[in-house]
Amino acid sequence: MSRIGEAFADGPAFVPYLAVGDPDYESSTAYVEALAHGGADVIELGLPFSEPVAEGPTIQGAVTRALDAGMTPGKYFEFVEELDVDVPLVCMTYYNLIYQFTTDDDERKGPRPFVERAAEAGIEGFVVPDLPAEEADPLREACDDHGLDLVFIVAPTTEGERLERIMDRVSGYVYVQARLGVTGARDDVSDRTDDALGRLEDWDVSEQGPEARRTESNGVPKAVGFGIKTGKHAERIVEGGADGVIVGSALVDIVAEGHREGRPAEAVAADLEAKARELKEGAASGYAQRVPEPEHT
Amino acid sequence: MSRIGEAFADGPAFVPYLAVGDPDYESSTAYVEALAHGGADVIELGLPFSEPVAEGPTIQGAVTRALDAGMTPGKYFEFVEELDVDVPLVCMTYYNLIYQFTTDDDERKGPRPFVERAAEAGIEGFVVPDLPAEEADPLREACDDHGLDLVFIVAPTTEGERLERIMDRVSGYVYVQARLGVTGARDDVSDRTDDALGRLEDWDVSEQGPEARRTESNGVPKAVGFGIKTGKHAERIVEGGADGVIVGSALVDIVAEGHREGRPAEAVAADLEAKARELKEGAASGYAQRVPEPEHT
Amino acid sequence: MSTSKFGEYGGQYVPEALMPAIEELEDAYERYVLDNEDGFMDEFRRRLRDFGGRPTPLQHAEQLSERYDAEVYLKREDLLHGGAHKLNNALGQVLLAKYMGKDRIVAETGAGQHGTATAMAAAHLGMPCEVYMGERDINRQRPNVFRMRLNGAAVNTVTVGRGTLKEAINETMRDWATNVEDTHYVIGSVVGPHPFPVMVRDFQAVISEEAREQVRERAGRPPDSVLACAGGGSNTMGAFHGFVGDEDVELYAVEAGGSSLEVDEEEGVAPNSASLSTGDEGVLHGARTKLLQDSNGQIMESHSVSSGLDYAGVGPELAHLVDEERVTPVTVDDDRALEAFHRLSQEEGIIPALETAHAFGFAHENPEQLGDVTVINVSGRGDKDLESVIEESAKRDLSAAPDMDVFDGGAGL
Amino acid sequence: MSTSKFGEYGGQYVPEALMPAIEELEDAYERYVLDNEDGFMDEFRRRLRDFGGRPTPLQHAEQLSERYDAEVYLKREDLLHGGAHKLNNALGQVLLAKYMGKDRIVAETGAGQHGTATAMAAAHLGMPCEVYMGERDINRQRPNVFRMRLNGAAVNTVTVGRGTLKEAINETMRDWATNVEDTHYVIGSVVGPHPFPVMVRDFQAVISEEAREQVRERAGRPPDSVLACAGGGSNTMGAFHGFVGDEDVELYAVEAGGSSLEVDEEEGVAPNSASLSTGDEGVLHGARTKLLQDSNGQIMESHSVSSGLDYAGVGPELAHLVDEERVTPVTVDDDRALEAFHRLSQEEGIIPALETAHAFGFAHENPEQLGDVTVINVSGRGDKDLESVIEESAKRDLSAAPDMDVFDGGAGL
Ligand SMILES: Cc1ncc(COP(=O)(O)O)c(C=O)c1O
Ligand SMILES: Cc1ncc(COP(=O)(O)O)c(C=O)c1O
Repeated sequence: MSRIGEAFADGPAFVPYLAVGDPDYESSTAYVEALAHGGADVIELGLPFSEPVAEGPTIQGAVTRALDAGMTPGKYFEFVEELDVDVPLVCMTYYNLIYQFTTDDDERKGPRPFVERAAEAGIEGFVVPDLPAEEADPLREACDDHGLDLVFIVAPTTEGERLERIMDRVSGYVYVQARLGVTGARDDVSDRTDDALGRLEDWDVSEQGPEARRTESNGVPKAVGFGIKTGKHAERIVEGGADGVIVGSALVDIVAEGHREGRPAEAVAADLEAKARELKEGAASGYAQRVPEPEHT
Repeated sequence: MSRIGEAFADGPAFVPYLAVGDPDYESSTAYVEALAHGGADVIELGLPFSEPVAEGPTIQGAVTRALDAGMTPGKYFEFVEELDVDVPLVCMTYYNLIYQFTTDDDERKGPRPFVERAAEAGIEGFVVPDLPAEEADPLREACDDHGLDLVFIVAPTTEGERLERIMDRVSGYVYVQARLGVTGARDDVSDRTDDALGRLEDWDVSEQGPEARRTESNGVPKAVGFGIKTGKHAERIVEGGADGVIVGSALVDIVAEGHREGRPAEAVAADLEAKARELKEGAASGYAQRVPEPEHT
Repeated sequence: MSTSKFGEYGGQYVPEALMPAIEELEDAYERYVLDNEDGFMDEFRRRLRDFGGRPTPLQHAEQLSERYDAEVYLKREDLLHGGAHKLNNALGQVLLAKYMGKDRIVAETGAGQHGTATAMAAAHLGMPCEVYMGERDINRQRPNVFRMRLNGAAVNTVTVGRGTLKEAINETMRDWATNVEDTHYVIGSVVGPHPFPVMVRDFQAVISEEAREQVRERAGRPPDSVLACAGGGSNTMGAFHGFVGDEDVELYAVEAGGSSLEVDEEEGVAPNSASLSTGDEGVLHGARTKLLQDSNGQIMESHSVSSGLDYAGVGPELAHLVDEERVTPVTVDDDRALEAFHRLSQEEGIIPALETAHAFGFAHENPEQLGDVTVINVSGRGDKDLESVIEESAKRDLSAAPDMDVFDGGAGL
Repeated sequence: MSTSKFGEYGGQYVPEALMPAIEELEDAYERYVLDNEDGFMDEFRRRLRDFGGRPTPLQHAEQLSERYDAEVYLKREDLLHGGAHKLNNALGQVLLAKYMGKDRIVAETGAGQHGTATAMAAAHLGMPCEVYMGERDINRQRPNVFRMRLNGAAVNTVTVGRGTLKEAINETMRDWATNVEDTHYVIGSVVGPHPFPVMVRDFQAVISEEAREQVRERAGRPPDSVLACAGGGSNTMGAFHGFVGDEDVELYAVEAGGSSLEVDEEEGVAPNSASLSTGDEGVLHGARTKLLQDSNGQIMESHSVSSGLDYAGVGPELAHLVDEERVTPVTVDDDRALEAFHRLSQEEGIIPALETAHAFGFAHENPEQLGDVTVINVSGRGDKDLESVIEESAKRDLSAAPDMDVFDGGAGL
């Protein structure tokens, strides 16, 4: 089992997201480290792409700030290398940046040079919102060759054959999209989260379909994201069956507010750490309340 | 021979034009009388129509001022009745006003009520710029019945059959349009005046064609208009063979300027009289210089 | 000679200086248009097809048909090059001017549609062109002013009077009288001295020729009614001409009711353009016809929210057909026209000219008069009217208008 | 299943939430469009004819033919309802959405032509419609904003980035991802994930189907060349598709050269929209294709004086045809496009869209490449561009522009 898989092993995982370089390189380092201190089990590090089609206004803002401050794939990897955290790191970005990346040694377009460099820098997995299962084989293969996980998103609309196709290829965790739409913190928890978890659960227990990764990992954990804002949300979602919670916009909001108000990075970092703690604890409390499920092999 | 015809009998006639009611009823009376004092042989009295398509900006301005001051066909006839001048008066207006005019006694549309009322008021002839020979028979007949003249315009473009058609119907004088276009004072005399006079002369001497009015009046006099501004112009035109000169815009300019500058009506009237004298004298001097023509019966 | 009169209407009431040109035009009309000399009509039809985009479709209007419980067909003159039926006439006349050896074109315009059509035709045929347009209309129809200029035409502003079509016609006649020898006046509607009314009608008759065939094909029968808005009446005559002989087809000429059918004699203003419905016989711009005039015969200032209908006269043939009770004149006021504009835009996806909207206003108010099958002539598209419509709609409380706030405020709007 | 790739271009690079909708669309495309299930294509063609005004003419351009010593034919898509080729696609997709049981339409727009076409089609077919448009484009193409609103569509301003087409597409994808279950995204060009590129091409292919027949009829032979401007490439693919198999016909895709073909990596700006000529393979908006991007893969801000070409990507099929050397990509810069705009307006009486003007700019600069017979696709009319053209022309010293003073000063102008 990968380090990412292990992060889900004992109790629900808290998976925060931040855009790297938002609002600048140094602050961003402090913020990511604060999340680790606050209890992050896995961290999704966004590599900003100019066309973030899957993101709502909050993360679009983060991406713009990071790009304006000069973030590039090269700097991103340096950032990862310099980070002082001990949790598995997932690179979240759009496919064109992966596809375009070349090094002096390797000028072929395609995902390999990027994956190699990411592995070298210490990245352990990927989430690529504009790369559906249908187009993912080259990246999946490169990841396999370097022992990296490739996380896929399962949307509220994902069903049947499509779900199978994804579950065949996913590793690390399944990113369960709690609602339709784009990223962004909400004040409520979507009803569709329960549906999605239900669907995944059915799928998990079913015996049919290719066994590849799934049997090997004994069921890929399910982390729920899109719209989670508070400890209460996290609690409800984990109580509803999630193996982890992914939180992005609620954290980026703190960064954005700090930036807008010109607050010192340490103060913002402290807020982030506190927020992380709230979310982590919410998840734990949800887990505690969970009706024990029959284990499945 | 009509009074209008007689006005051309001894020497060239000076035929001034003013819009009645410009800029108001009383001033207008003074102005017309001033023209008579200045030597007018015939006076064209414009009855303002809202769509003066044959007029340039100067006379359009006069028409607008007169209409704004409340001039109507009814007031026009009162004006004519009250005028204290001893020259024949020609009503110059557009056909719709003639066509629409009705009286309590006579509510039929068509030219008769208008012609009757005009004759009663002391008008002795008509010029109707938008009534070509082709449409003129009803008016011509009404005029005949009341012993009034109907003047037609001959344009630089009028030739051949058209010229005959006009000469067949014209009485009083032929209005020779000196140039193409609309009314308005000019700084030069059009070359086309001579052409037009030449054409008319040919026609005059020719023996062919219907003899109706022409033989009766022993040749209708030719008065030239459109653009005449100075005594010099009048001189050249009469020297060139015209039996009279028609002057409108150059006189209206004096009225307009007086109105613009708020000068007293008497002062303006004095200027008009002086201008009339200049034009009348120009015409006389042109006649004196004229190579004597062979007379025709 | 072609006859110059329709009953007592029509004729040639113009300054003598123009008469020779009008006789020359009469001759050219008879030879080229009536007798297809030198293949004039063939060339005209070919250019109408290739340059103009004819035939225009006859479209079944689904939402309106349902709403009015009648089969409503739209004759889509809005799809003609330039955006209105006006090109049929402008192209015909500019081509005729070329055949006549003229080398300059003048035209008047109200809505700017005839001006743009003439400017386009003149550019297409390589003829210098000047267009007279009233100042008020210039402000109401700016896009058309730009279009004329871009097509290389000079646009001359007419500032006298209220600055609408009537004054523009006066001014164009003055230009023509000055330059008559080398210039042809491309008059914009079935008005003016003979032969303009018949000639313009003949050029526009292609509308009803096509529509008559198309409606038979589509509905399998003749229509019960044909509706067209009437300003000068060119699109009306174009839409009606082919049906005049079909006695069972009701022909509705929809005039601009403006703000009221009452007349202010004192001010010399008729706040409408309903010369067929409320006008009186008289002589204007070369023809005897029905006019908006005061009791003395002075022409009234007309009014309509649509520049293209804003005229105190109407074509003599149309006046005659009304007297003969072959054509029924009706009116639609500014408010109902604006509502019809919005309704057609939203329900059929066709933004009509404000002129055209009057015809739809009548259909909406009188669905029972349409019969089972009706043809409504979409005389033009509304691109030229966008700003006017927004402004005029904002002044009113119209049921059909979209929320106008978005046009004023909002980011970047 | 229809193939989603053109060589290495194409594919389906979209968020998972959209994939089921895309699969559903693929299925609908195959059944309705390819197999004419339920008579979809018959209804589509009928509506294109009656509502849209098809067929559009192929016009022989007399002045240009003489000038370039070649028979120049113009395919007149500017006469299509709405004023551009865009309706072919918009009507097809909105109708398809109806067949699919969707009850809401979203679309992006650059020049506003696709937005207006979609708004018109949606009104015509009774579908609620929202259109996303960049703030900058809203200011460049105001008349089209008004038109969309009048047709009852909501226009949503996109303020991120430079506020042009790229950002509008991003935002529409976000809306679609949110409302995918009841909403169809009517994409405006041959871009996006499969099946959009093939489907949009098939809807637009009517242009070349007609033109191919028409030019044979008119010229008695196939053309030597076909020219079309390329933004996303829908009018290009529409104009080329029927000719791709005719190997002797040269196909020129004319891109916007903007102010320069040089790129400012530092600023992230490519002052042109020449993705075929200067772009690099990458993934954007659902497809692998040629893009304007920096060395890291960030998409550049493109630039063109014409909003409708102002896009950093291009359709994957077109990219493939360029790699195969079947299509020749060429560029025309802002200045030459503006000059061509004025030239066509003045000499042929057709005011083209600024997009379209690029194709004429190429013909003017390279008459020797046209061969003896050429077809130029007039993708749209320029009514939407009047203000931009006046503004942009005033900044430059253009040989072909009319004197612009009249637009500023002068009575009432
Ligand atoms: C679209 C449109 N329809 C109708 C008219 C009215 O003109 P007519 O009655 O002469 O057809 C105009 C005149 O400009 C117009 O532009
Ligand atoms: C008139 C016109 N032509 C061309 C284009 C370019 O689009 P495409 O290349 O997708 O046809 C546009 C886009 O808005 C347009 O409006």
